[in-house]
This record gives sequence, structure tokens and C-alpha cells, in this order.
Amino acid sequence: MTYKQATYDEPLIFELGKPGRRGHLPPKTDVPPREITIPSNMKRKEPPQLPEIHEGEVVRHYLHLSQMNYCVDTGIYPLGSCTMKYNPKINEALARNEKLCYIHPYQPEETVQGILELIYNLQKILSELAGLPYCTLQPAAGAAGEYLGLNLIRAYHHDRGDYDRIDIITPDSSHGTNPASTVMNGFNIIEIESNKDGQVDLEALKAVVSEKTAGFMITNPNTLGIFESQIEEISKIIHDAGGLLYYDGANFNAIVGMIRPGEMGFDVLHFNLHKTFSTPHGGGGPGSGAVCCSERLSPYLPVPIVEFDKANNRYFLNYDIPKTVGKIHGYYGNIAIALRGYAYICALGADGLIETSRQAVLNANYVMRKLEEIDGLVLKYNRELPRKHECVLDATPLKHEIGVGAMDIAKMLISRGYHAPTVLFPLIVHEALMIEPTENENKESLDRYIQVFKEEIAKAKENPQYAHDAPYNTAVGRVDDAWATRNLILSWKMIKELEKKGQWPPQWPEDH
Amino acid sequence: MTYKQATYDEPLIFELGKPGRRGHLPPKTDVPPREITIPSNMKRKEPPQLPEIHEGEVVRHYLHLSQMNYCVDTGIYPLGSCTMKYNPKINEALARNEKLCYIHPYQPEETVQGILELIYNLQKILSELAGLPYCTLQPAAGAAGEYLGLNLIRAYHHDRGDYDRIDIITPDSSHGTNPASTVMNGFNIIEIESNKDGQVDLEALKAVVSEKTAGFMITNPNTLGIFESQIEEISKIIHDAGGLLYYDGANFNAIVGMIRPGEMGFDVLHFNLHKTFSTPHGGGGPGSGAVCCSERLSPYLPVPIVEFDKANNRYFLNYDIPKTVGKIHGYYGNIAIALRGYAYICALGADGLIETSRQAVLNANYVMRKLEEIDGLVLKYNRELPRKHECVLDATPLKHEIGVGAMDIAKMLISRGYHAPTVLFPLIVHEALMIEPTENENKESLDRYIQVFKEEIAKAKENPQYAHDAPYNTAVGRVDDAWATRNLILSWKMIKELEKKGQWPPQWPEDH
Amino acid sequence: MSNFSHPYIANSEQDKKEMLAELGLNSIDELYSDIPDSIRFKGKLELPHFQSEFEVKEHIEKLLSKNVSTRECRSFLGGGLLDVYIPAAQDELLRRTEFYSAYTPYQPETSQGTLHTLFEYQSMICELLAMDTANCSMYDWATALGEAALMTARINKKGNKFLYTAATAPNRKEVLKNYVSGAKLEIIEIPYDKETGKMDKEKAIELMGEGVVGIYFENPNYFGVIEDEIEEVIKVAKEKKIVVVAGVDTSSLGIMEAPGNYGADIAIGDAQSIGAGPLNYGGPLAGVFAMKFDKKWTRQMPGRIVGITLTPKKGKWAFTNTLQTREQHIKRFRATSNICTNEALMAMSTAFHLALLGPQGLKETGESMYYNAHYLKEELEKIGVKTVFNSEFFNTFLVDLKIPKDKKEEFTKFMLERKIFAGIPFSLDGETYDYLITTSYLLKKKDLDDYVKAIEEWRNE
Amino acid sequence: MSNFSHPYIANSEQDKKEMLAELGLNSIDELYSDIPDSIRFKGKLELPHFQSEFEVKEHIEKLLSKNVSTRECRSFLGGGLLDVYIPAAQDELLRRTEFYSAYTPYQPETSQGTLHTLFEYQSMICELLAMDTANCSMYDWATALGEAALMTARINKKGNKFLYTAATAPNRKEVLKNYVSGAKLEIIEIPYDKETGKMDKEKAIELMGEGVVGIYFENPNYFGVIEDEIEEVIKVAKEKKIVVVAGVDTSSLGIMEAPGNYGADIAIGDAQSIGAGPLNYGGPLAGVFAMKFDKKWTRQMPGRIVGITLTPKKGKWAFTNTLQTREQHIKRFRATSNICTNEALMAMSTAFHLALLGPQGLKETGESMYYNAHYLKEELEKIGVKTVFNSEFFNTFLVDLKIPKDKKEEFTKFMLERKIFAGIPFSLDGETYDYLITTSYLLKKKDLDDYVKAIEEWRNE
Ligand SMILES: Cc1ncc(COP(=O)(O)O)c(C=O)c1O
Ligand SMILES: Cc1ncc(COP(=O)(O)O)c(C=O)c1O
Repeated sequence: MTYKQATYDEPLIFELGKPGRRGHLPPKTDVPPREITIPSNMKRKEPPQLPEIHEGEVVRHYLHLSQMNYCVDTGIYPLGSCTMKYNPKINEALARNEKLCYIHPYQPEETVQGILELIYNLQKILSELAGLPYCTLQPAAGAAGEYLGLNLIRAYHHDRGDYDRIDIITPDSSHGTNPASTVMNGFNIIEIESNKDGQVDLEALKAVVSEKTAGFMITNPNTLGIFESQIEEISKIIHDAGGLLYYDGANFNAIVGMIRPGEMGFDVLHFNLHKTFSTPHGGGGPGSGAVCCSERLSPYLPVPIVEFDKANNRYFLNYDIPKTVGKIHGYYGNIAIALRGYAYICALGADGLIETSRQAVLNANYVMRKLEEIDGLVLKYNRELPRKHECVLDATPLKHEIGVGAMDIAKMLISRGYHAPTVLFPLIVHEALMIEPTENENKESLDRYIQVFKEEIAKAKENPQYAHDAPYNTAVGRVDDAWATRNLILSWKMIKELEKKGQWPPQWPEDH
Repeated sequence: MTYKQATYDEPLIFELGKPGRRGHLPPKTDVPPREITIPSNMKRKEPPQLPEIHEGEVVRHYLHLSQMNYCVDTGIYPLGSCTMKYNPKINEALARNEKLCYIHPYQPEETVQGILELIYNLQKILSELAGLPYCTLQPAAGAAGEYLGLNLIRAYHHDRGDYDRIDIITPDSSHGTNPASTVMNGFNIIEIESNKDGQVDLEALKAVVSEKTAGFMITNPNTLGIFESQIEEISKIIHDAGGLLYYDGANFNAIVGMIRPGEMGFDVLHFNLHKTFSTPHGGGGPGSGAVCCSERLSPYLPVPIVEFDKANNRYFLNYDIPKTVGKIHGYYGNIAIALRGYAYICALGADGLIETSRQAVLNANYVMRKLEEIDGLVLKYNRELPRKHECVLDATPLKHEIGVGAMDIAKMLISRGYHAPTVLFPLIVHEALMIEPTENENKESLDRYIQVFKEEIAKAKENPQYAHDAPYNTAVGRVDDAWATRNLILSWKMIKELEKKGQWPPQWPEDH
Repeated sequence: MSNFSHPYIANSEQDKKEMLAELGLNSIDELYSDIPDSIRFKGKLELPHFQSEFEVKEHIEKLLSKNVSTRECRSFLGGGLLDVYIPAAQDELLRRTEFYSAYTPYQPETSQGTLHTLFEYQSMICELLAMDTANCSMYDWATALGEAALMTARINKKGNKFLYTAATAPNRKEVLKNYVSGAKLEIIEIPYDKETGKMDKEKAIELMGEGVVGIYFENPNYFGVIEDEIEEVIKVAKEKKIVVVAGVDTSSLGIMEAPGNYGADIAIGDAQSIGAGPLNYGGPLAGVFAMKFDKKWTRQMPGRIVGITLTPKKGKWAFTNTLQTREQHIKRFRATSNICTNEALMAMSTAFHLALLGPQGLKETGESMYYNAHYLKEELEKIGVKTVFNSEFFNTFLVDLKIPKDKKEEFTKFMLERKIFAGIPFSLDGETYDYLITTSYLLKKKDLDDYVKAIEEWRNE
Repeated sequence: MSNFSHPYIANSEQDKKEMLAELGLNSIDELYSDIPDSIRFKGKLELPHFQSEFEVKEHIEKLLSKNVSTRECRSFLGGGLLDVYIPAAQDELLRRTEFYSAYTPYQPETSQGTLHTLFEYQSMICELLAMDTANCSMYDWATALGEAALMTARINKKGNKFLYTAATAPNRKEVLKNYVSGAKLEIIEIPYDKETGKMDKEKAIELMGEGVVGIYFENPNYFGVIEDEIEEVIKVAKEKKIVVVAGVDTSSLGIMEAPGNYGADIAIGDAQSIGAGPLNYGGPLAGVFAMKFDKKWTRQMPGRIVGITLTPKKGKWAFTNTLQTREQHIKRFRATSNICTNEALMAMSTAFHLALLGPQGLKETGESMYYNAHYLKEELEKIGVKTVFNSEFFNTFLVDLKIPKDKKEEFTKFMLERKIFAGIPFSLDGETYDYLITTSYLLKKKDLDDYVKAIEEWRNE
């Protein structure tokens, strides 16, 4: 077995240029030049030091870089909580349509009827899946969806004169964005511990619920991949206390078409179109974090909402929402991403989406049961429970035994040309290996992954140093994160300054 | 310095599938199914054993393969005679236009006025560059252009009742397609030796010219990169003998806008749009080998030719060429390739094209002078003469000295992540290294290449075995061409048969 | 669901059977057995479905065909977005699946492509803005403004007032308002001068009192006016340790001064105008967020940041996400922001664009826009149409049209018939609309002349 | 030409100066000093030029906008080409610059991507056609036919006659004629049966006399008719060691028998119909050339062939161009063909397409076309329009329209107004036109009904 990631000694692009070279000739007006009368204090004196390179070399530079990057089309990318599924190529092609790319958000409505219809359709679809009748695509990502959801919750309470509800409760298994959004939104966060089944501890929940409870945020299945089966009870507890229920839909890939959170009493939910509905992650973004909500939260939705005027057979942007929370994006959200999600749904239909979820769940459980067999890995929390789209193994025994932890395992896996699971998350599992294969892997792929997992852990057991020194066949060896934080070299400008001081390139510490 | 080509253990795609998996759902008619009444002897019994794989895995497979492939966007690709220049990305984008992709060659003329106008424009442009008033885009590649050119020459002589002209003369430096096309076309080939300047030996030429001379084929600059400065004399000798002159325009990248072969008495010329005009080589093709010719050869052009009907302001396909040689392509040639060439010309204009040639020539001479300095490499033929877009170094001294020849050098270069020159061609230079950097390389790129050349030859001098064992960092080590020819395993079907006989996978010979 | 086979699903029925057998299960249903029956959805979903990729394509193309693009109709719309041209080479790089189908680079060793490119993005942004450090994107300019306001409050712990000028884009104001609501930050508007359209500097200085943590202005501001009289305001801010946040039209930076050179501590904007991507009906965009380097402040930045670090091989440095301890996945409720998924691909796309454009290209596009706008302004003046503010501008100005409210739709139609998107309507008096006009570098003289002609016709009607 | 700078040229003026200095030259002109002044072109070239990529794009898009595509107008045109759908995944793979911007894999160690893919193409072609070996493309079906004829003569040295059926496509006949002219190969046409449209088998057997080296037929033939009575002809050919060449519509092979299974020695066709690429106004295409394995014969094949071989690492086999000693770059005038640049990328594209389509997809597309054609035929019959030949067919048939010569243009227009490309006109009598109709899998019932309606209207006019 051989695997080598492509490796080039690629310089920073700033080192490549030379004055006078051109990479692109942009469109130019035929209006005659004139003197530029920008006041001198606001006139550019030094041109920005951008590279000067011809087109072919720009392409080469980024081609090299691209090959030094693992992606979902390289192989399995089982990052738990991230739903790295295949990004259908037709979606990318459709998103290049000039009648999507070149429309301005402030164009007259009669000139954007097509995209408004598409947005409207998608709103309806997401509502159908969520079991919640209202929808907005404005949040640019999941966290923005959470933020908006919390806005809605607050607006609701305030609108009822209920200003004291400042607590948001969430299990400790929740995704980091949940507490972060909560606090950023001005709420008080209460994290409750999970029970031995990895689920919300009802007693703990009851203990913290009060007249200050604004709402409850939950991911279901949660970040352990476990379905919160007491969801109805939770729902009742919160509602009885006057709180509202937020459903973090990032893990929706487990349950599409099988569970509709609105029917379990949830008031607001965000979808991550960039997870469940196949839009690409782009090395970190963009995403699209559509939010669905119930009737009672609808008066507070952000402006504008796309609606259909039946009388005039015309779609329009409704800004007339008197109690709106305002805006959480400059325009209407990541529309070109939403379109990809829409295309995905159209290609699969209800049956296809349901089958997708079922396959994702089958794959996760298959991997889990096989990996569980490895000595040194354990399945924390009730191991009898089936998982949903992902599972979390704990490498703590291995760590205790030979000092090789989740991060070492990750590095050994990437040495072999397979991406690692999410590691060290959720925080409630210490040496967490959080695995979400998605429906884009077949049995052979999973078997191969399991095999590599076993082989590498066997190697580590023979020689723990092998694990610590991994990865091997990647473009670079194990990077030193601590050095980065200590030295904070964050731009070419800072490098140039270091260079002036004779501190660039960096010195390797003796013991490195 | 580190370079590693991406390496995956990629199986044959036939090993990947499993019954029931689908890679694509093709369009389906809504006409109801019916019994298929194809007579049983012509009805498919066994479905073809094509792979059954889902979309994501198909993409992965070919993504892996693509990364194991060097291309002009990976780095310098100085294959002499091949003009591996940058393929502008706008051309690829334009060639995806639905109004190019989805037009059928037999559509009514009024529905293809756009493409006919483009073809017409390109014919005019190529005529302008060749100095020859007529043009057809029908030949799919350079060799097809040669074949057509020879057709025209024969038709001309025959039309004049001159049936005895059966000799085509060409220098021994000519490209292999020249003699191959000649013989395939039913002519007799006469190859004359080059003189010490690497040019046509006028005396030798005079000696073979006769009343049997049908024509003369020359590439100028020739495959040594040397401009045939006696071209006028040659032209006169051939014409005086009643022969016609064919210009192999594959090396046009040296002379665009500076020399017009028609003005030097040439009767017919082919362009390789896939060389001079930047259309991609595609791992071997497609190309486009447009042919231009003089007035006297025009009556024999293949049908149809695109013409403009001024009276009706309409472009049309003229099939009314009574003396036509017929057709050399099923339709009108590689139109989607021609479009790319047209876009390239539009982007550069006359000044840009001329500058392109000059830069290509400067680059070739720069590299040549630097590499000449290497002990073991010599510049055969008059070393005083400047070369044009390419140069040919001879590694014979090195071969004699340490047994390391041109092919070894090639393998050492690809070890380093740079493509090799064309090796062992032209045949008149034994250990030929034929280098054509094109204008797509800048000084730094050339300097780097020269440096690597020097370093690797130095390594070989220290240890010739190092050279014989190269390449190192490529996806596979040096392949055994002889084994391939002896064993002839040419398809999955043949592999399956070997497998049945227990002869697959192949046994490695003891001494391998 | 038997024998369901689809290109987006890897396993066949056969695979399913084998896997279930290995798990000792009869059906996938058993893996859902823990879900109470009471909450299972038993209805039939009403969702669209098409039988083939071709039909999906046809459906969506048919929808989109109802739009009229700025390639068909001359657009004078701006307001923070620019009708850019995306070079084909940029799009080809964007189509590299290695880039677009990767996740956040959690395993840096196998993700150098993303990291290296993002570092270059950060660096180019710093060069453009004359800043030292930039994050690798916020959602958009508007949310960058919200985050900037919050950050000033994190730095200046002893206050809760944030000033911003009235000449800030309305949509950004809206987002700002929303973003600061949780932090109980009070936002206070600085009026603009009715003549010049610039920030009222006296008023600004007056407002910079107790508890002010930051001040924000846009340059050119929403009216297109260049804020060239802010020296004193900035000076006072510096004295009072009030963080200066500048929002800039990034496309102006080939000819306009970089905010870092006139005193901004934090600079924000949208990379869309420098080619992060096309208009896309307003998204995805790429919020720019950059600042002067200060180790402590940098630790207060929102968003992901790529830094340089060492590898085991001497001399071989590499890239990695750094300062992750500010982020939500580690710090949870103590994070500097909730942002997780950002606009990384758009940031990378910006790097591709700027690498192709170079300083010369950036200058030329800036000049083209400047020439266009100034020519248009003069031609409008020739027919008696003035600008609302009499100040220097870059590519945008507010033209004094005073279209009555009840005529607005008619005017829009009138201009549409002439294949013109007339600009962004803006009401100063609440009764009539003036129009904010932006001239991209895609417009030619003829387009501008047609605009003037159209206005003349309208007025003569 | 001073200060010329362009994205397609790597060096700047500065570079040029430095390089010239190192070469001891003052100007690039000196590198052209060996060219006699008398032949230098001194005029001004008349060539188009646009100042920016955007303008080039606009220019070409404007030209193309004058075309009407088969996505706008229902196409019943075939004749060897098929209006296929290219899956997006296929195009994404085709856009990998590693594939499209590579040269012929002369250095196999660094070109395994191209070689491996071409080997898969060869293999898929063999599976489809039931052949053992295939080359990695000819220019198109027509030139493949020419090459096949020449090859039969190389195998059968003792003859110079090549038979082909009259039901061969006219354009392929033309190319065949041209290709064999040099080799002095005589081509002889076998007539077809006027009733059935099939090859006249008695006549064929009669013609298979002395000196015949090969026989060619198409299946389905140009009229769309399935050649289901060729067993005897093939039997005789085998006895006489005449090489049997079959030209097949590759898109039929999901439901029609493979030529290797009914006796063809060599099979040719065009991979365009199995998705090598879209119509592209007739090019690039990809000529299929495959044959039964016979070591000696294989050495007579034209074109490039990829084979398997060993590497230094035990167990690691790889791919390489093989049998290169047949090719022009080595054998020069003794080569089996002059072909050098072929259609490799289209061959690779075919592999992508077939890998996505799979056996099921190939079958389904074949069925769709079959259903369409047979439905259309019956509906036409209902309005009294018959087919010329009364034989089994796949997706193409010749419909008995008898449009008089002077009405042809009017008919074309009439159909165009109804958004229909009516088919390929074909004259049997020299006076009137019948139409060769092909139904792709993109056509739906409504399109077929509209066709019938249009014909009915035409006849009622
Ligand atoms: C469970 C969960 N919630 C929320 C989020 C946040 O979504 P985003 O990254 O789109 O902001 C994620 C994404 O990582 C997630 O996995
Ligand atoms: C000098 C010369 N002539 C002719 C040809 C043949 O052109 P093609 O490969 O397009 O058939 C080539 C290409 O390799 C060439 O370099």
C-alpha cells in the first residue's frame, strides 16, 4: 500500500511576482481618463503590494496548493458533527448560472421572480421537513441561525412583557456554537450534565428550570450520535416552565423525513444546508443556516421574508413585519448556497432523502461496532444504544496504556490517506474520536477505514513513538500549534517586518 | 527541496463496482415502455461489464488519477515540437457555451449563423497569418492537415494531367508525421540529409528533384529549432521542377506575424491550433489542424467550406466545389477546439501574437545557452546559429562518458517535479534533448529548470546508477516498456482471461 | 424502500444486506428503535423530486430564466456590492474540488492547500488595508460591523457606547443593531452634514464622551462621499482610546488611501467588491475584518486566523489555524464570537482574484469606476440633474431625482424598459426618492449616455 | 513593442532585459537575424483584438448567441451523432487541468493519470463491443473507417478490394474514399435491398471474390435498419479470410448485440454517442477502433495503445504506451498510420461517462430511444405517414415524406417555426426528400406528438 500526498515546495505568492507582469486584464471603460481629484489625504500613495504574476503561474501556484489538500473527493472524511457528504457536481454547475450570479439584491422585484420562487420553494420544503410553518434563509451559517433563533425567543418573551427570562439551558454535549451564540445574544447559559445514556438528565433539567427560563437548546441526535428519546418529556418540562424550544438541526442527516421537530413541540430550528443538504464546506465556509419557526415566533422573523402574492401571481420580499428582530445578514443570506441545497433535494425527493438518512445511520453503526472491537477504544455512554449518523469512541484506555491518544490516532490515519474523525470533541468524552461516515461511503470504503484504524493502532502499540511522530505521507509533518500561538505570524506584512529584524525565516529551537 | 507526486494505490475501475449501484440517472422518456422486438440475433444477451459505482466514488477514482498526472499547470513542460503553452481558462469556459455544445452539424444554416461566422473569421485570420488566401478547419489534427495538403497537391497535378509526380521530398529532420502522411497518401517519400547547419542541403535537394517531384514538405523553423534560411532558394528549386511546397506549420509559434509562408512561395500549410494557438493537448488530443492554401490549390479543397454570401448577408456551407478532394473528417473538423484558438487570438491580437513568438524564442535561446555549458551536453549543428522556439541538445558525450543518456536525464528531471524535454527526437540527433519552453515560462522558471538540470547531471556523474534508477518521486518508478510489448495486456478483458489462467497479477521476473 | 439506488448513496441493497447481517440486524429500522413511536412522522412529505439530473437542471434553469441579470440590463446598483467580473482562471481554481469540498482544516498536515491560501488572503487584505492582521472572513460586511462593535467593547471594558455615522448603509445599521443587542451595547448615531454628506465632525467629537468604546465610519460612505475630514475625529478618538473602526469599499483601494494609513485600528468591508464572488443575489459574500497588530487585541478578534508554524523538518515551516482558544469549539460560551462556518472559500476566491488582478489591475478597475462615475455626474449636470451632496466621491453618488413616492414604480419600469437598473432609491425627506448610483467598471460610455438620455426623457414626459 | 505585458506571457520587460543581457544581446531581433530580410513580413496584420478577457467573452458569446441549440429546438437529427446529456460530474472531471492540459504521456511515470484512464477507456470499449483490444481513439468514426480499410489491406496483403454497403453514411463514404486513394485500394459498394433497407446479402457474397481484403457494414445502418441477416455473409467472409469490419452506433449497445458476438473482427464507431462529448457542431468526436486480439494483427493497428507493464517495485504494475514501433514518431514512413494527435481527452471523457452511466444507465438510455422511435413511428403511421423501409430499427428510421426539392426549404422553416429540427433530408429518387429521424433520450412524448402534429399540419396545408 502506497499513499503520498502531493508535495511541492510552494512559496508564498508574494515571493513569486515581478513588476510589470500581468495576471489578468480587467474590463476597462472607454470613458476618457481624467485627473483624479480625490483629496490627497484620501488618495492612495503606495500601491498595495499585491503579487504581479502572469495567469499561468497563478494557476500553477494554486494548483499545487490544491493538491496538498484533502477533500471529500479524495476519500472518506468522517468528521463527526460535520456531515462531510459528497457535493454533487450538478449543484456546482447550476450555481454558475449567470441568472443567479449576476443578480443584485436590490433589483426590481419583477426582475428576480425566478430566484424568489426558488427561495420560496425552499422555505416551504424546509418547513415541511421541520414541521414548522415559517422559514427564512437569512442566516449565513448554523451559528447565525442559532443567534437568530435566540433573537426570536427573546423577542417573543419581551413582546409578552416577560423581561426576566434570561436563561438558556443546554446539555453539556451541545455544540460549542450553542453556548457561544447564547452568551453573545445576551442570555445566561446553563449547561446541564448528560446522564449515563448520554442524554439529557431530566432531573438535572428540572432542577434548573425556572421562571427565568427563556428556552432550551438541543441537538437531536446529539453530538454523541445518540437520539434524545425523552424529547417529549423535555419539551413538556420547558414549555410548562414557559420556555421555548430550540432545535439545533445540524444533525438532521440522521432523521430527515422521519422526525419533524415541530411536532415534538419545538418552536425554532436551524438547518445547516452545508451539512444535511450537500452544499460544499469550502475549507470552512460558506454555509447556509436556514431557520424555521412556529406560528408564535413568526411575528419576529427578520426582514425581508419571501412571500407569494397570489392575487398578482408574484413573489415579493416582505419587509412589512412590524415586530421583526431586524436583520442578521446584509441581504437575504447565502442564496447561491441555498440553491445548491434546493437542487440536492430536487434530485432525491422524499424517498431519497429518507434513504440517505437511513444509510448514514447504518454506516455509522457499522463502523462503530467494528471499531469498538479494538482494544484501547471504548464506546462511552450506553453501548447498547444504537447511534444515529455518528458515533463517539473514546481512546482514553489507549492513552492510559501507551500514551497514544485521539490526536495521535488522527495523525496516523492521515498518514494513510484517510481523513481523521473529529477529535477531542465533544468535550465530555476526553479522547473523543467522533466518526460520521455519511451515506457517501460504501461497505468497502468503511471496511478499508476500519482496517487502517486497526493496523495503525497495532503499530502504535508496538511503538508509541511511531504514533507521536505521525503523520508521514502528508505534505508536511506534524505542525507545532503551540509555536504558532506563541509567535503569531499572521500575514506577509508581519513576515516582512521579521525579515527586516533578521528574524525570518524562523529559527528551529534546539530541541525541535 | 521536496517534491512528491501524489500517489494512490488506485485499482482499475472495474474492481470498484458492485451490482445495483448507480453513478448517474440519465434522462428518461415518458413514452411508455413496450416490448423490444429487436431480432434475437441482434439483441444484447449479456450486458456489458461496465462498472457500477455511485457518483462520489467515480469522482474520487478519477480525482486520484488526475493528481498522478503532470500537466502544463503543474510546471514547465518543455516538450520540443509540442509547444506546451498555457491553456487560457477563458477558452475552456467559452467552449462550455450551450450554443456551441448543443448544435448539430446538420442543423439548418439559419440556426448556426453564429458558429459559421466564427469559423469564417478564423479562416480569414489563419489565411492572414499564413499569407495564403484559402482555409479549411476540417483536419482534426496536424497529421490530418498534412494528409489533406498532400491530397491537394495530388489533385492539382492530376487535374493538369500530370500523373507521374509521385515523389515528395522532405528533410531527414522532418517530423514523423510528414513521411507517414506522405506514404499513406500514396506518394513516394524521399528524405534528404541535413547539412552541417542543420538545414536542407541544397545540393542534395537538387540531386533528387526531378519531373517526378510532386512536392516538398518542410517545417520551418525545423525540428532542430533552426530557421531554414535558404527557404527562397528551396522554393525556387521545387517550383522550377514543377513541384509544390508544403509548410508544416507546427512550429509556427516561433514566427507568428513575422513570416508569412505564402509570401515565400508556399502553396499549402497546416496550423496546429493545439500548439500555436493554445488549445489544450488533452493527454494526446483533440487538436485542430487547419489548412491554408493558395489560389491554385483552392479548387480541390474539401467540402464544405464556410463562405459568406454578401447579397443575403448570410454565412453558408459551400459544398459546391466540383473538383474537391472530398472529405477528411466526418463533419467540419474539431470546431469546439477551433473556437478556443479563435478566443486566444482575440485576446492577444497581432501585437500580442508577435510578442508571444518573440518571447518563446528568447526563452529557448536562453535555456540553450545555459544548458550548453553543461559538460556532457552539446549543441549539434552550427552552434553559432540562434535557435527559434526550441533547441536540441545532444547528450551523446555524456552517454559515452558515463552511460547516462537522454532518457536517463529525462527520468531524473521528472523525479524533481519538472517535465522532461522531448527525448530521442529528432532522430538525427542521437541522444536528443529537444527543449521548447514556450512563452509561458518566466526567467525564474527557466533558471530553476537549468539549475535542476545541472544538479541532476552532477548527481549522475557521481553515480550513474542513480540516473538509471530514476525517476524517484513520481507515482511509479521506471516502467518496463519492453515487458509491455512482449506481454501485450491491453484491456480488462484480457486481464480477466489471464486471471482465469492464473497469470494475473503478473509475476516479476527474477532479475527485475 | 427496497432496491433504492441513487448516485448520491454509496451502498447498494446488497451492501445494506451484508452490513445488517454483520450487525446482526434485520432492518435499518432497528437502528431507529430507540425513537419513541409517538414522535415518528408518519405522513407523506410533500417535496419536489425529479427522476434525472437532467430534469433537475431543467427545472432550476427554468426558474432562473425568469430573472433578468446585470448582463442583460445595465446595472447602476451598488450599495456595498459591486458587479464584478470573475476571471475564468479564478473560477477554474474555485472549481478545484480539493478546495471547495474540504472542511475547516482541522488536520493541518493534510490541509496545507486551504491554510496556505487563507494565509495569502489574510496577507493580501493586510496589504490592501495597511493592516497587520486579518481573520479569514466573517459572513459579510454587515456582520463584520456587528463583530467589530462587540470587539471594541471587549477591548474597552469600561464602556458600552458605540458611535457610528448616519451615512452607514441602512442594512448594515440593521445588523449592527441586532448584533449589539445581546451585549447591551448602546449604539449612537453621528449625524452627517446636510451639505457635504460627510460625518458631522463637531458632533462626532462631542459624542465621544464617557463610555464610548468605539467609533465607526464608512469611507466612501453610503452616499459615496469620501470622508476626507476625519483627521481630528481620529485624533480625539486616539486620545480617548476609543477604537477607530473604518468600513471601506474594498474596490476603491487601488486609488484610495488604505484605512491603516489614516488611523483606523480595525478595518472592515466586503471582499465581494474585490472579486470574492459575483453578486449572487447578495450571498455568499465575505466580510473583511483586519486590524493593527497588538498581541492582546488580536486575542480578542472574532473568527478564524491562520498563522505560520514549524514542522519537524528543519527549514520547513507550514500553516495552521492559530489562536483557536478564542473560538467556540474550544471556549464555548467564553468565545470571542459564535462564528464557526465562515466564508473561507470566498476568502480563497478573493486571493485568486487579487493574485490575478495585481496592483495594476486593482488600480485600473478603480480608475475605470472613477472615470465612469465622474463622467456620468457631469453629463447629468448638463441636463440639469445635480448630485445631492457636493463632495468628492469615488464610484457612487446620490443623484437628486426627487421621484415622488407614487411615481417610483413607474420610474423603475421606465428605466427597465431602457434596460437599466436605475440605482438604489433613497429618501431624504420621506416623500421623494433620490437615487444612489454606482458605476462598475463593466459600464461603457454608451451605457452612461443611455442613462442620461433616459433621465432626460423621463423628465420631459 | 515596449512594455508589452499580457497574462499569457510570463516575462516582463524587466525579465527580457535581464535575459538579453545574459545572452549578450541587445534585442530579441538579433535572434531573428538569420532570417533573410526579403522574406520578413513587413505589413500590418489584420487581426481582431480585444482589450480584456471580458470583451473576448462578450464577443464570442455574442457570436454564439446567433445559434439555435438543440436545447431550444427539439432535435430529430442523428446520422452518427447523438444529442447526449453530459453529467455534471463528467464535466468536472474533464475540467481537471491535470487531464486536459497534459501532453501525450511520453513519460509514463509522471503520467499515470492519463494512461490509467485511457486503459480504462480501451477496456470499456472492449466490454461494449465484445472485443479484446481497442486503441485510444481515432479522429472520428469516418476516419476510423478509412483506417480500418487500410488495416484490412495490411493484414490481407494479397488483395486491393474493400467492400462496403451502400447503407453507409454518406459522409463516412466520402472519407473512406479519400483515405484509400493513396493505398490504391479499390472500394466497391454492396447495394441494399430496396424493401428492407438491409445489405443485399446475395450481392455481397457474390462480390466477395478474388482480392477482397475486407468488408464493411453498419449496424444499425445509416437508414436505422438493423442488419439482422448477415450471418451467412460473415460466414463466407471468414472462410475467405476477409476481414469483417462492423460500424456500430455505440449508443445502441445497451440493448443491441455487441459486434464481437456476431463475428466482426474489427469494430468501429463514434464514442460521441456514448458521451465522449456533446455535439459540438460535429467535433471533436472520438473514433472507436477495436478488434479481436491477434498478436500479429494488433501490430497492424493504427493509433496509440496503452498496455500494462511492470515497475521496479514488486507487485506494482503500471501503464505505458505500448507497441509504439507502429507509430510515426518511431517508424516514420513505415508507420501503420500517420495519426499523432488523436482524441485522447474525448476517450477519457467517454470513460468518465460510461463509469457514471454503468450497464443500467446504458440500457435505460437505449430503451428510451427505442421507445421514442417506435412510438413516433406508430403515431406517424396513424396519420398515414409510413417509413421507407419495413425493418426492425433502433432509434432511427427513414420516414417517407417525399418533400419535393423546391419545397425543402419551406418545410425546414415550417418545422423550425414549431421548434423542430426535422431530421436529415435524404433523397432516394433525386427529386424528393425523405427524412432520417433519430430520437434521442432527451425527447419526451410531447415532443414526439408535436412532431406528428407538425407533419399533419404540413400535409394539410
Ligand atoms: C451540532 C452543530 N451545531 C451547530 C453548528 C454550527 O454551524 P455552523 O458551523 O454552520 O455555524 C455545527 C457545525 O459545526 C454543529 O455540528
Ligand atoms: C513538426 C510537427 N509536424 C507535425 C506534427 C503532427 O501534428 P499532430 O500531432 O497534430 O497530428 C507535429 C506534432 O507533434 C509536429 O511537431
